[in-house]
Amino acid sequence: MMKLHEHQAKGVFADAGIPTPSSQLATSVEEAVDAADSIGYPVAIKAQVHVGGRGKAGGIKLVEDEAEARSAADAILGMDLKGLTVDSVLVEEAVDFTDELYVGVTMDRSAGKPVAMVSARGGVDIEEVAAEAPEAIVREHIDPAFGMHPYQARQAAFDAGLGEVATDVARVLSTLYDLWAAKDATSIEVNPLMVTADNEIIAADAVMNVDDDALFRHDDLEAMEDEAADDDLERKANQYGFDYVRLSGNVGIIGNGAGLVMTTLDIVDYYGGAPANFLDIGGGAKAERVANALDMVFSDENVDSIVFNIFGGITRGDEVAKGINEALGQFETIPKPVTVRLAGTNASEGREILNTELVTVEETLESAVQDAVENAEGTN
Amino acid sequence: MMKLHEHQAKGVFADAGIPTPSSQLATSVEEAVDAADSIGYPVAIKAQVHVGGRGKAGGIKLVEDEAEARSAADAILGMDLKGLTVDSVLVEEAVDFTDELYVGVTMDRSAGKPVAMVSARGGVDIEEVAAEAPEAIVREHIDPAFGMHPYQARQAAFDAGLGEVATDVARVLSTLYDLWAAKDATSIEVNPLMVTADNEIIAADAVMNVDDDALFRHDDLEAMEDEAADDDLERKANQYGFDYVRLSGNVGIIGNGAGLVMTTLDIVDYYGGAPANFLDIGGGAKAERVANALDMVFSDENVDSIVFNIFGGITRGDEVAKGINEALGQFETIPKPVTVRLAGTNASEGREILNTELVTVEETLESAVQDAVENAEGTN
Amino acid sequence: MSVLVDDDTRVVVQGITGGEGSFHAQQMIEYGTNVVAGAVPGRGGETVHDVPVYDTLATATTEHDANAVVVFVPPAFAGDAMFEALDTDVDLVVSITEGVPQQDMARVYRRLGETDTRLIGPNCPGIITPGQAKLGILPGNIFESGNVGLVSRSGTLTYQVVDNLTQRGIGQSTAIGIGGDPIIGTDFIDALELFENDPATDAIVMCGEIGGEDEEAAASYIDQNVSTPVVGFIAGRTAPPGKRMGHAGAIVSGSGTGTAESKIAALDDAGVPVGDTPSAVADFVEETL
Amino acid sequence: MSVLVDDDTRVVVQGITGGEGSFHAQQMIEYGTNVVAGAVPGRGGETVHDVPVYDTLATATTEHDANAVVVFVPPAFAGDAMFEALDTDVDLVVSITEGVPQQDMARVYRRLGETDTRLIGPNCPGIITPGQAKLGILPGNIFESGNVGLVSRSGTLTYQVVDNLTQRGIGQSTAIGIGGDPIIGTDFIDALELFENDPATDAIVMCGEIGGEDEEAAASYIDQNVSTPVVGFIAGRTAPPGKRMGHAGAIVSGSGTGTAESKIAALDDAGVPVGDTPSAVADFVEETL
Repeated sequence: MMKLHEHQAKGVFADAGIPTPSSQLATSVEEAVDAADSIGYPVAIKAQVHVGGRGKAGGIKLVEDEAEARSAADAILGMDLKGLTVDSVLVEEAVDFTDELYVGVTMDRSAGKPVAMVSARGGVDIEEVAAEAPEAIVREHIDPAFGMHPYQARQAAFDAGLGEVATDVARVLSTLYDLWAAKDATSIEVNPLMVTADNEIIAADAVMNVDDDALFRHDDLEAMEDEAADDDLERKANQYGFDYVRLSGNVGIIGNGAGLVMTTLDIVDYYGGAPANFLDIGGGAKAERVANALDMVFSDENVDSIVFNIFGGITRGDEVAKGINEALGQFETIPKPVTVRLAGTNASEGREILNTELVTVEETLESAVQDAVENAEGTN
Repeated sequence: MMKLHEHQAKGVFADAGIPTPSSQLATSVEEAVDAADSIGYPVAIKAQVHVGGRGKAGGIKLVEDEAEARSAADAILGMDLKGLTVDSVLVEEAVDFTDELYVGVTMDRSAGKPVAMVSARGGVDIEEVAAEAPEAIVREHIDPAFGMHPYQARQAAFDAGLGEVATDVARVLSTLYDLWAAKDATSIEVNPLMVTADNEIIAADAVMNVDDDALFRHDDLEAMEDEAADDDLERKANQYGFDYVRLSGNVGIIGNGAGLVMTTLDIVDYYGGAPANFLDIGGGAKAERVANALDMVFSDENVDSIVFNIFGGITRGDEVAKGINEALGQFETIPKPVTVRLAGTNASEGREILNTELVTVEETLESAVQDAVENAEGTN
Repeated sequence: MSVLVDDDTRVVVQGITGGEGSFHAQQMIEYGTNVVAGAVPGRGGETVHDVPVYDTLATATTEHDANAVVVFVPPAFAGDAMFEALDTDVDLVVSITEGVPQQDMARVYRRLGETDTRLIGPNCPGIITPGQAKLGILPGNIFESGNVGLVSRSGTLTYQVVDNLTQRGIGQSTAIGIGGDPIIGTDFIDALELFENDPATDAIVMCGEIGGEDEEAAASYIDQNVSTPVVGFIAGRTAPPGKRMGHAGAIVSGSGTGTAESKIAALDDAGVPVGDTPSAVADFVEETL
Repeated sequence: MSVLVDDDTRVVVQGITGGEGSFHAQQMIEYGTNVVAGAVPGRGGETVHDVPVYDTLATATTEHDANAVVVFVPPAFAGDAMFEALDTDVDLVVSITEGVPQQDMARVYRRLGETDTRLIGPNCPGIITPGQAKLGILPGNIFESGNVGLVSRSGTLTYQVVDNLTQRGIGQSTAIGIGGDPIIGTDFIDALELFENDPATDAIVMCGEIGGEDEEAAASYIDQNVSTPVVGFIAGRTAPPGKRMGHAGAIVSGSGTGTAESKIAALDDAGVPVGDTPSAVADFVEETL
């Protein structure tokens, strides 16, 4: 799931005709101050990182003059927000509002169809509203065969009690749905959608997440992706074509198949270890992919030991073993201890081939994980 | 139903990526010869009028050199083709072909859904093929909820026996369907779709008819409409917002409601007369609309008498009568005899009001038609 | 007895604040139709002819336990309005609007097939059960309660035929204007089936016109399934091929399908007498009864 | 006995000329699956592994009276391929393809609900009835015929669990990989119902993972409707919220739905023992039988 930054999503929304505040992206304090001066005070200075609750974490500041703008930009740029460094801020016109609404579209996976949502209680985390007062969110399921009918958008807005602004909000919701469908979004939302004293509406924030599997037909969005990636290793995984998630532990995990890799993580935890990552190299086990995967995990400073867990299905275990030997042979020294567990077709043949000078070989998933956990503990 | 000219439809198809021969539109012999020279011989010179069977009627000529181009353009420009004057010709690269195919999309009204059609027997009137060898046309119904799936286009092309060019033809058919849906077409076709010796395909003709009722959302097509209208009176009817069809007789007919006007035509015929037109002024009977309708029919040189048949439903007959009096009062002299028949709500009150110095009043549809038919005969 | 609508029909008018909607809502009310509510976005809380208006059709139908909707909205929005009406699960939707884009209607028709709702129209005058209820724009005063069921693709032609019947003292059980568009919700066969099963209908008048093949299909249906006597009329005998005669659906194709000859021949084959004029239709009905 | 596939299943492979399609068609044939034809546009008339190839799926299924289709086409074309397969009216479609865009799948799922066809997948390893037929990419050699039904959202995890079972001499009636995507054709409940009604299945293993609420729904279904003993496994206990763990469907939402805790608790409440490791799952199955 590719997340667009706020400023990217706002660009997409504005192009589709949704009103947004004037804003400029800035990557330095000077740029931010210049932007604030040209927009006119008060402005909001907003960290562009993919972190929920930016505001509470100090990533959004409202400033009244140049001096405040300078100090806010200085504080936010370079700030660490939940592990991510802030490289850019959006400097944005501060909007006077009387109400904050929520509008969004997402996939309801249990229904197998999209759902549009409207709430008069925007401006706070909508999932909190959903938990506390589910009736405050109006949901309208959309038939993917026909798309969202205009009446559905109106019905959602009127049912949410939006009265005078209902038809304008309905128009925004229709546009959001059209974007959702046209851009292969997985979720899209405006929170808050601000209502001004004279009943103008304006999108004060913008969220848009796009289906990775559909990026092939959206060159424009794919071009935003590099910019949007937040983590060096995740960017690298993208290049290698791995499914990769960084975690906080020190046991590196490589395996084939999402369910099996997740299970390996869980078993690391079960034996008292802490997984450093999820890395699925997918089907097959060509030497190059094995080498790339090891390269990634070796280069993660947090990793102290690695468990390499392959269940050879159609792929034969002896071929996997050759791939591992070849891949590890490319390293002059093995920087971190690697425990390999090979199972499935021709697994015993594979285990015999594996170069035990480079890796430790274990027969079962459980023993391999235990070995890797012990290795990781030993380094501390 | 708005018909695009061949050159207009080809422009739309070419913009969508369908290969078309190089061509230029010409409205004078000199332009046509220049176009032919620049395209290079042989070229086809094709009358741009909305008449089926242009070729057979002499509206299409293949020419080998400048002299032939000049004489062909001279012959075709200004030519009368089934009652329509040829104002422009399309000068087009002549394509060497080995096969002529047919591809099209239309609405199957009895199924309530579009149908895509492919035939290996293009280049002739497809309706003749349908009559003689219906199995030579492959039909694939499209679900309007999902649009045409790519597999359906391929299936139609393979089932039509197109072999090596099937996937290319399928691509053209998919594009035609997308155009059909995006442009609110009622029917769209390429006949012939030529296949060259090296299996290139190229659209040698182009037909596209658009739903009048959907023109409001297609400014680009609406702009082509004036250019495409063939008949002065039909253009005028468009301006006035009347449903109007010109016919070949001399009894002008004005009425309210399509079924009733058609019936009036039929009864004119039943009593030995010949209808000059179909003109439905629609609901209500405001003086201005009545005057416009009379103006149209008076200005038709073929009309010798007029029957004005109104069934007042919700509209009251006395109001209709006032409208007719007012409208006719605007003329200094009534140029052609008008017979009025008023029925329905307050019809008798209406009949009393009608100014019998201007019009003849009849009580029944049959007697009104008989009077008008007699008037028309009297003038001959 | 009657078909589809009667004194118990509870009607919501979509677009009741518009010119057409307001005028005809009043006419319907005056005729005695039970118009329980109107629906117009942004006009919720108002009243029109003492009828309460709601912002959404769902609220209007739910609040008033309505079972029928009449659609009076401009053609560009009529497709949406019909989807909205279908999604309320009322029994009957009558769409008066003329000029609905054909492809919008194809999508509505696709959805219609998945629901239990009956749609009449679009581009139709509506339905009337004389003395009980009318949903649409038919002029109530020309109708008389009686035993002839009438189904027609045309509006004013229907009035003409009804006028001819009423003037001879022949009343109508129910009259249904199914509409002049190429794609419509209720077709001749649906209406014939309803009248065939209605004990109060002793004869049926079917007014067809050029275009399509619905009359031919109806003729074959009558031949197989209808015991009630049917009298026919076909408008457009003099229409040239390739020209749309007012109604979007009234067009003889270049290949000669949809002609009046074909339809009249089919009805003849099914034993249905076809009048040359509306008064000839009334003659046949008179003979039949 | 078995569910869905057996010796009589007649399979067409869509995309049989591609790398994956060709390789796995061969594997299926070697396993004994009755692969009757392939379908690839433009490759009609060829043969692959002695199996005839057709340009269209409709021709392939009709010519060979096939009742199942396996989809091996690239993700960009898989939605179209599934629509094509659904429109042939075969009984079973198994879609192996990983990476089908979610919105394509939502449309397929909408259409699926109108048909009588069962879809397994996409993004799944397929289905196997050991000793009879396999449709998909599961490694046949690790399976043994037996009396345990297995349903799983994951591929290699399934192999791991099956391996643990087989090594203890516990065979399988049928194993169904339902796939790791958010929208899939056959879900846990469908599979549980099939196994519950299969006399040859004496115990069921259900391997779930984080994301969505299908496991919770399945737990409640088991509680109400399943008398066959069920053993559970849930992958992803250590997955952080908001991160997709490989499978498009394996994601815990920011609001905390889709967690392993919730799923394990639901299964516990339904009396389903949940193993901490795959071998613990095999322990529970062994105790059950």
